[in-house]
Amino acid sequence: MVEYTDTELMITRAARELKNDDTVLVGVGVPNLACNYAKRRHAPDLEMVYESGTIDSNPSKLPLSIGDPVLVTNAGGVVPMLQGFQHYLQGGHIDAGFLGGAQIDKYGNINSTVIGDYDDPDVRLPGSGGACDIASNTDRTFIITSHSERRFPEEVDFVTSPGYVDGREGREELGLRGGPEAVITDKAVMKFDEGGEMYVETLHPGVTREDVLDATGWEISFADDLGETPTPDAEGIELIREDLDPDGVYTGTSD
Amino acid sequence: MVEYTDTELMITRAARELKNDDTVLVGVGVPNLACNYAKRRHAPDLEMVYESGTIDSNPSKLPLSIGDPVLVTNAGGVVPMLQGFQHYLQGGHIDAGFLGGAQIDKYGNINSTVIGDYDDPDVRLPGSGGACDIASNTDRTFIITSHSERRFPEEVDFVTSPGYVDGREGREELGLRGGPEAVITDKAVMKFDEGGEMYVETLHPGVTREDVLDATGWEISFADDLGETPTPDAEGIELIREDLDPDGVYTGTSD
Amino acid sequence: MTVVTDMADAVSSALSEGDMLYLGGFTHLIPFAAGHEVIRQEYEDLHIGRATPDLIFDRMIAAGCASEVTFSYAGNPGVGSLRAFRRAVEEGVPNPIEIDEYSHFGMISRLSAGAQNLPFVPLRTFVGSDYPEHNDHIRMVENPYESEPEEIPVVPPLNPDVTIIRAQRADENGNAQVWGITGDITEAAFAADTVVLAVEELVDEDVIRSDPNRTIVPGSVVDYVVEEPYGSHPSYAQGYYDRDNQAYIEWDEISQTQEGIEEWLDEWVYGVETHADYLEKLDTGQFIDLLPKSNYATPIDVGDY
Amino acid sequence: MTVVTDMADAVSSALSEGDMLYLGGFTHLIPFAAGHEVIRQEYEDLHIGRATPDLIFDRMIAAGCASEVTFSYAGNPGVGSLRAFRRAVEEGVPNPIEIDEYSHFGMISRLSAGAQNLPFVPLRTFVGSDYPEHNDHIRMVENPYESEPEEIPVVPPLNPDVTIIRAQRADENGNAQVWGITGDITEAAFAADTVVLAVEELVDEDVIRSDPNRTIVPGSVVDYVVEEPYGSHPSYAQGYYDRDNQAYIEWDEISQTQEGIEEWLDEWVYGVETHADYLEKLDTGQFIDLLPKSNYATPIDVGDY
Repeated sequence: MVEYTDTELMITRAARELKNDDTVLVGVGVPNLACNYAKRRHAPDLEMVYESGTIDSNPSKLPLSIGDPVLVTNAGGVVPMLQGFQHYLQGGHIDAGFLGGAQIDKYGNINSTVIGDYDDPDVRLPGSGGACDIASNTDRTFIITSHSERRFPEEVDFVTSPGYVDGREGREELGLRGGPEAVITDKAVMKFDEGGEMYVETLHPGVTREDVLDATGWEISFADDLGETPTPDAEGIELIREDLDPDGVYTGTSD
Repeated sequence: MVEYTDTELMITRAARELKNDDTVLVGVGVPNLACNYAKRRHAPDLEMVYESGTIDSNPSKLPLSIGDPVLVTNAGGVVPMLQGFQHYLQGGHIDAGFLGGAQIDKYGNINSTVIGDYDDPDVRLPGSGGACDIASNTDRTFIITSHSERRFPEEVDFVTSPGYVDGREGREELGLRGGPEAVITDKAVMKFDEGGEMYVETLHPGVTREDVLDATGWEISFADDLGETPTPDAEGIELIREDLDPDGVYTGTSD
Repeated sequence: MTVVTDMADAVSSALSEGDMLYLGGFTHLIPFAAGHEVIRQEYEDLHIGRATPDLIFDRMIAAGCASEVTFSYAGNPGVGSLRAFRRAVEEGVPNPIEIDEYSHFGMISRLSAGAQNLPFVPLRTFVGSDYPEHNDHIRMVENPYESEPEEIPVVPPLNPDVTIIRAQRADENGNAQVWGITGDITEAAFAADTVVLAVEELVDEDVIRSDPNRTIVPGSVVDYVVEEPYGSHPSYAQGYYDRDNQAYIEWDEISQTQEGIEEWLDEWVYGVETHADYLEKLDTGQFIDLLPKSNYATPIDVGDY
Repeated sequence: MTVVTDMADAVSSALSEGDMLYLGGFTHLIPFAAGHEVIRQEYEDLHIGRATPDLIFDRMIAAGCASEVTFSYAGNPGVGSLRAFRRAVEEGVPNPIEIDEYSHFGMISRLSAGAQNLPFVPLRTFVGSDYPEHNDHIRMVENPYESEPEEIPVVPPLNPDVTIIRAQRADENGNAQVWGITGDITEAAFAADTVVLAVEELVDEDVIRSDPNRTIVPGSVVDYVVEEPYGSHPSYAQGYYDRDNQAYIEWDEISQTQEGIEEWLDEWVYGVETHADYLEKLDTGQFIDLLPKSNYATPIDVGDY
């Protein structure tokens, strides 16, 4: 039995969602690790695009931000910001994208703008960045986050990035491309049903239904064939610890 | 008395319209000669932009087309076609532009599209290229052409490039920038009055009012202080013949 | 996936009868060899598009490849008329063609709308001209702000079935680098379903990755890559060879009649199997005359991070 | 006419109280030295804009320079919150600020509309989000074609009174060349009334003209040129120096309180006269650590025509 942290499990599980011929819009932190992990393991041709306009980046070390110079050196291309959003994202060339947020609701709508009232906020968050744009124009989006009731309210305070809005039909009627594909937390992996509502597909080893229900702001349902999330292998753990994040910047703690 | 051809007179007269701090959108042929002439004589800082996207070109020899490699080598910049039109032209950074055409009417509207009916043409011309865009977005446009009744009808068969449309007010109401500033032919120099109608400002040496009236499709009026067009000096002729167009590609014949 | 192949295979694999075919490259890197290959494969019902049709469309039209032409300037640049284009429009010779025309700005805006998946893009041109009257693609949209103008022209996307572009160099994945006039190449590639890229030189991936800002088309939108030196002749490739102006001037003579063009095509297109054979027929002296002296860009340091 | 000067003169000449000031550079070439100069000159009522406010806006806000902020991502990249920005929005400390926010795509689209003199540009974002409800600048326009969607969001132009940008190199006329992430620099420059350009190196005009495709801002839109090496520290200049990540992490600590920031400003901004003095205060070791190994781009031949 290989030992792993929650974050390492989230990285390896998220990496499985990426296919060899995907073009992925990478975020920093855990998504970045997941993408680089996938590229080293099963998806060598994975094309990593960053919202700063670097195309097919091959970072020699872990970038701290989405605009680090290491994403430029040895990249396939670099385009102006406008072209990145217009041609790559809006043009439909991004297969997969990662999103984070302070709140996610049951339709996968994400809030990274504000806790409380927009005009008189309790907590002012950074805002969209490219998130709203990615959520609106990517075939498959993935959310990686820790799992708590605060993070999974029934309704978010502000929709920064639309998920299925009020259901798959709602999203489709609005003319938005794709939609959320999976939510990967430190407790479980969630997918979205035909109506666009989140359900639990697998539980991580040692996590119970009750743990998830307690940490979710609505009565989330579970797959009929509820399974267990596959865990990292020894080779994967070594790759993360020795190579991708040797300083433990992102994997040093489990949140 | 220096001898000169009609074309040489047109080049030197057109060059006078260009100021040292102008950014000019250059056409090929005679306009190109006029711009290069101005740059060598009185406007060393003249910035020459070509619709192919070359910015501040410094051609070492006469380009045959608006997209020759000589316009790139030693240029200040080269931008994609879209950016040239969006940022430079539509963005309002072009002070002066040159236009040609098969027909020009009394409001300076130009036809370079078709003689006869659009759907069943007598003569199909090349079309707009950048002409309609230049005519719509430049502070001052100049027309250089030979002078004949066929070229100066009261109404053009097709408006490719709007001049004052049906008068200065008409143009302004349409929200078009600037407008035609001068028409320079092998007989005279025409400007536009307060209403936006063309009138003769100067006659070339040896040309009479009747010559111009005979070669114009409407009763064109003449300036109260109708003058004579200034002619090239010896230095100017030498510059054209020795340096700018040594093979006489454009200046070899007078039309 | 990007496939490295030859032009005959790229054209026959990518292009179907009835397709809209766009040839990119504004006055630079015009895909002449590709156009000749389309003629050789005897397509008869293509909707062909280029901002500047140039000699290559004159040849394709005279060869009977085209039923419709989308364009913005149909002239022989610096020389005069495109005579075959005119004969087709004026007299229906060798067959009638429909035309769909714009200003240059209108044309590149259509490609841009296509490249970025927008239903339309606004632009300040066409107002006061006769274009909107003759082209239903040009429409007006109201400005929802309290600013001028109250309404503005828009054009819809142009999405070619196939775009053929050229570049100075690319790697085997189709990451393409161009210097000099870049024109409409990026938009034409992103707007198309299928992209054929022909290059002067196929280079190692390291060459491309040493200067990522130079990449104007990413391999992820390229389907076929063809290495074809001098494939733009008589157009040019900045730093590789000059425009063959003599060929443009001679075309004015050759194209005086449909028969004249047919004879030329028999010798230079139908009479050769590949672009390499076409080059064989040129005089060595032409290659030498067209070669520019070298003039390197000042290097930049991207840094090893 | 472009004037070569120092940053103190450029800022005081270009910027008036009440102006909209945009600092260009998306995560790269952030104009830190310019922002510090704005603080030193004690502006109090600026509308400041950046896609990524970054540490420089946190400092300007804490210094009381700003009454309004237009932005799309207000975070300490890779670290966390912008604490001074949050204090201003949440508590009105040191003064309340208005905010005008977009997604990145919305932000760059506003600059693009400004750069190209359009009343609006359409884009496929904001639908299904709560932005339109809180930002009256985001409106809808009907699609005049028989295509999807029936209506589409648009944003209006953003035209800063003053834009400050940085580049790796420029000539004395202000022709600026950038490699690595070019971001919003071109649009921010074209959209503005007045442009201040700061560069790592002022170079001979021949250097620029040897590689015209590399020019992303032409001198004709630049009003002031300032040579200011390391002027982006703690941000970076590709090929010149790396991002000083330690400084970003330390800011998280320094900015815990308004007082903490004020102390920092006293030492590093008010306490020095110029950016050169600021650099003097850094450890030599930092410069060495941030220096990348060289890694030159493969040369290109533009050709001598």
